[in-house]
Amino acid sequence: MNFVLVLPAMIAALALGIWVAAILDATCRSLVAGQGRMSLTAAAPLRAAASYMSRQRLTTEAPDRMNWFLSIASYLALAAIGLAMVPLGPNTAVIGISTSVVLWGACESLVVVVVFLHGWSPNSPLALIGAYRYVAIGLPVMLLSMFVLIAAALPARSLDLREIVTSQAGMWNVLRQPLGLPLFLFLGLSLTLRGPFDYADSADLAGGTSVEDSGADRAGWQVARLAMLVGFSAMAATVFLGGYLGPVLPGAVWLILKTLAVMAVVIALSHLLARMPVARMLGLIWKVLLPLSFVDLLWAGLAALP
Amino acid sequence: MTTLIAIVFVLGLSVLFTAALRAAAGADVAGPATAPQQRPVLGGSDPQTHAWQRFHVRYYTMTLLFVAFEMEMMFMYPWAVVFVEEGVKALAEMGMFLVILSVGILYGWREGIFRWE
Amino acid sequence: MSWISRLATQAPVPVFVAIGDDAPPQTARLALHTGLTLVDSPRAAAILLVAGTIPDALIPHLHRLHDQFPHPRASVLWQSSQPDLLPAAIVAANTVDIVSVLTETRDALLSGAHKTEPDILPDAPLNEWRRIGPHGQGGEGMMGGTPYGRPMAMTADDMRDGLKLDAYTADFGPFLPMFPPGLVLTLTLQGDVIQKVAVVHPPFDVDWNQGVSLLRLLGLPGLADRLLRNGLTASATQTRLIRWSGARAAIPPGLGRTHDGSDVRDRFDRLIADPANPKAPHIDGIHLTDLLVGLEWHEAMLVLNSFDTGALQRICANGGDGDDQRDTETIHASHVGHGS
Amino acid sequence: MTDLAFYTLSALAIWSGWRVFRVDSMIRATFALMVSFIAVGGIALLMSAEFIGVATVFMMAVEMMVMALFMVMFMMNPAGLNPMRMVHQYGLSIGAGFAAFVGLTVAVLTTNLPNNPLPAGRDTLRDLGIELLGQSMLIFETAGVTLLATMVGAVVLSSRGGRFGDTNEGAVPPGLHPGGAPAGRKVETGGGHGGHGGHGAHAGHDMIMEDADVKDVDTHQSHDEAETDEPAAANDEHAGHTHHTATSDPTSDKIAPGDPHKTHGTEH
Repeated sequence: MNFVLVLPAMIAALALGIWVAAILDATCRSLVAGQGRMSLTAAAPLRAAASYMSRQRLTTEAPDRMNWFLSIASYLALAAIGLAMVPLGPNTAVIGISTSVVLWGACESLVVVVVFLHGWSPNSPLALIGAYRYVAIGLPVMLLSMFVLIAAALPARSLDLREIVTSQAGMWNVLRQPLGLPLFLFLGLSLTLRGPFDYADSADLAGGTSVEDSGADRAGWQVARLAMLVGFSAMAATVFLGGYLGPVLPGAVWLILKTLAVMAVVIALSHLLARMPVARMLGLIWKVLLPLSFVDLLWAGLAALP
Repeated sequence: MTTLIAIVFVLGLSVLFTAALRAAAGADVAGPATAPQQRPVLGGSDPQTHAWQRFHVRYYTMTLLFVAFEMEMMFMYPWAVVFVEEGVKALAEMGMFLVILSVGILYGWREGIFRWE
Repeated sequence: MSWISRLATQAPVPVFVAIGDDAPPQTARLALHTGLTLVDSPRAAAILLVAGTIPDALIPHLHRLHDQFPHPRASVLWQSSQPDLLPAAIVAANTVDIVSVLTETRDALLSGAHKTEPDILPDAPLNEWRRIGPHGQGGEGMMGGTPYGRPMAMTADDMRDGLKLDAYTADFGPFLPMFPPGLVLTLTLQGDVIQKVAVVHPPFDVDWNQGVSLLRLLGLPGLADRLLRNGLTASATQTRLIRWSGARAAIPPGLGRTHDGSDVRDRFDRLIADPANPKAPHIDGIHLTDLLVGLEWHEAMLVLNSFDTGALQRICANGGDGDDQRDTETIHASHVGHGS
Repeated sequence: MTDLAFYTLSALAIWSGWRVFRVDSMIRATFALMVSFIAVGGIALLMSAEFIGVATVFMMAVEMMVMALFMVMFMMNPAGLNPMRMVHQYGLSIGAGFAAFVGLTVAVLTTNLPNNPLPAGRDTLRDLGIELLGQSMLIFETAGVTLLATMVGAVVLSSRGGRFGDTNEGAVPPGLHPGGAPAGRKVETGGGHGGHGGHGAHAGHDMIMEDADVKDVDTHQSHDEAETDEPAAANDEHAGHTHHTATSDPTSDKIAPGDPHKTHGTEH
């Protein structure tokens, strides 16, 4: 389809996704908190953003102003690029590249860079600790995602997300490679700085890399985090839940439904799972999760053999 | 080519959006931060030195192992494309490759590099 | 009043709470109010709520905290006996509904009816740096001088892996959300590992729900709110949710062990299972350095928040003055073995 | 259009490469280099090398991240708070730069560059895969072994806590029988550590030296301590268990801050 038509649709979907993600997040938190149904209105995320925007944007004493700005803008851009690679139908994606799985990997690694830069730029101790700690977890978690994405590419015989979706016509990858989606969800938690993998913006650092953000910067960073959640959920829905495939309803509707389902799971996990100290998590990733991703690849390989 | 255009376009939009947020925010309270406002957040205390420092990374050995491992994973992408065609041969070959590299991880594990040193 | 401000008046009020001595007992429960958002950083807040009395020693800290808020900002003193603590603050008695005071203040701020509070401290850097040095940044050479008002950190020994990199020494607290209220520590960090600890100000003896703060530190703010709401009665759902969250497994075993063998995990278990009767850990003769030195930041915060404020006060008293050099050295050595 | 994209990306690559040497902050320098590589990856995309182009971005983002960690860790004034020059030895570097430029230009201009455009729709990635599993299989597996050697080397050089304890506390393997002499190879005394030839009794001491070889700083410091520590070590029957660390040994305080050994170990 036409690039000029798909791009505005994608941007609209991203904006809508951010808004839904904010509402889901607040709902999930109040459910976990046992608050029952909060009087959540549709305008709540907008109001929260306006509340940030109504205040002054502060800087610190000798900040790296350029990287402070670029880290926020690039985080949002990486989320949008991830979403742009998701096929909306056969041969319809804003970014239609034959190696989209590798491009998504490049986005993951750049996320580590921008989160690091976001913590580095303010020249503030708590933000700096958050930045370094995130790198320790963000890097090895990427290995998990590389393994599960390569496993998903095996039956498709291609690194193209469009082919990966087509290869799931018979059976979705979530059933064919049952370890893949859970491992990929860990990556999602890490990319979006949420819950058990929130080593950058955590409560023990009073907000970590975003501790110095105020006003527009804080609004921008939170929007980018939610945008990344949308991009990641769409990616997970495409790789493991068959993307736009589905009976009766049009493909785009199926894709949106599946994206929302993945998003809800990620948000629920982030409120229900505890975060361990970083050293413990580092050991867990290398000693438990990485061998599991080996198993996933082997499983997928044996299943894909004719 | 279209990929590049799309990426540049999305990047440009994101930069514009972030810049627009900054331009729109705090319209009622414009003005640069004063010296007391600029102090880093430490809950009311004031540090003596800058936070930027020769930061003691506690996991640097892990990053070296990671870079080597990640380099190897790059070979797996083309391998994945021809896996089904080549069948058992591809499985055996990559299995061998991965086993060799797992030795590296096991060695690192034994030497305790996945700890916070 | 722009449309952004109009929209912002409908959002929950972002409040940063500075907890003082004798803070009203309802302070902790403000987190449950849907009309408020208790934020972690003054950068995210519009209103500084000072609950209780701030001792004289901490008033400079409160002034520095006050000045870190972005404009438009206001401060509210709640049940305070010091009406001149902050020059432009609104004073609220304990009897009034504090939430409505906060909401009205925020609305007045946004509409311009209440003027934003000016800085208390003079607009001058820590050290004068402008037009000093070869580049006018106040520094000299590679590491010398005070570029942009502060010197740079210098190298020092490290206890874990012996690499001599920069040691960052600073006071932390007393108004940090992850610190027990009132506690000010001078910490020397290498990376995120604590090398040295000295107590500047002990915590206040306020009612402080450590179970809630531990859950927050473990990344479970929703469950923390649930625990806060249920108070001392542990419901079955709550216990089940906390068990499934893996909070217990997330705490490293043996962390923050006292002489009677109780570690953070044990104390957490007791706080969750039977919040009404927390058993006091045996803390005689244990120093804060014993507990914190050699720990990574997150672990150290878990240890600090696993004690009730009374116990922590006594630990701070233990580690106050009788902390001679030899003593710390041996402790360092034992922690090196434990930590690596 | 493609030409325009090519020149823009090339200009970006060159400009950001130049910025690497002009900025004060190690972080900015590192990530300016990353931008340069990303631009090169974009050029590869223009040439239909979709895998190589994207993989370049992927790898370089990760590698520059790791490089940034090390740059900040070991460089003085890592954030460039005091402006400084990234370039040293101007004459030599200008000469080297000029020679490299001339050499590469000559090489490019004189080479008979191949001119066989890729047929449209050709799956280069598949070709690469077939090549890896076919003719280049041995090279591929050798790469695996080489990377293993890299990993082991990196761990040996930088890891401190090993199986047998801390490196700078003289990690020695346990004895073959309880309380016996350490198992494993006995190190010849003397060699590079002048002045230690005659002290055969200090077997444990020499084991320390072996491990200390791993790190420059340890070599120098243990060396110094060994000189000052001689009588104590001689009286100590458990020489193998003495703690010759820079942090716990009180004698290390005797080394003045300006000691060349120390600065040598920490500043680079």
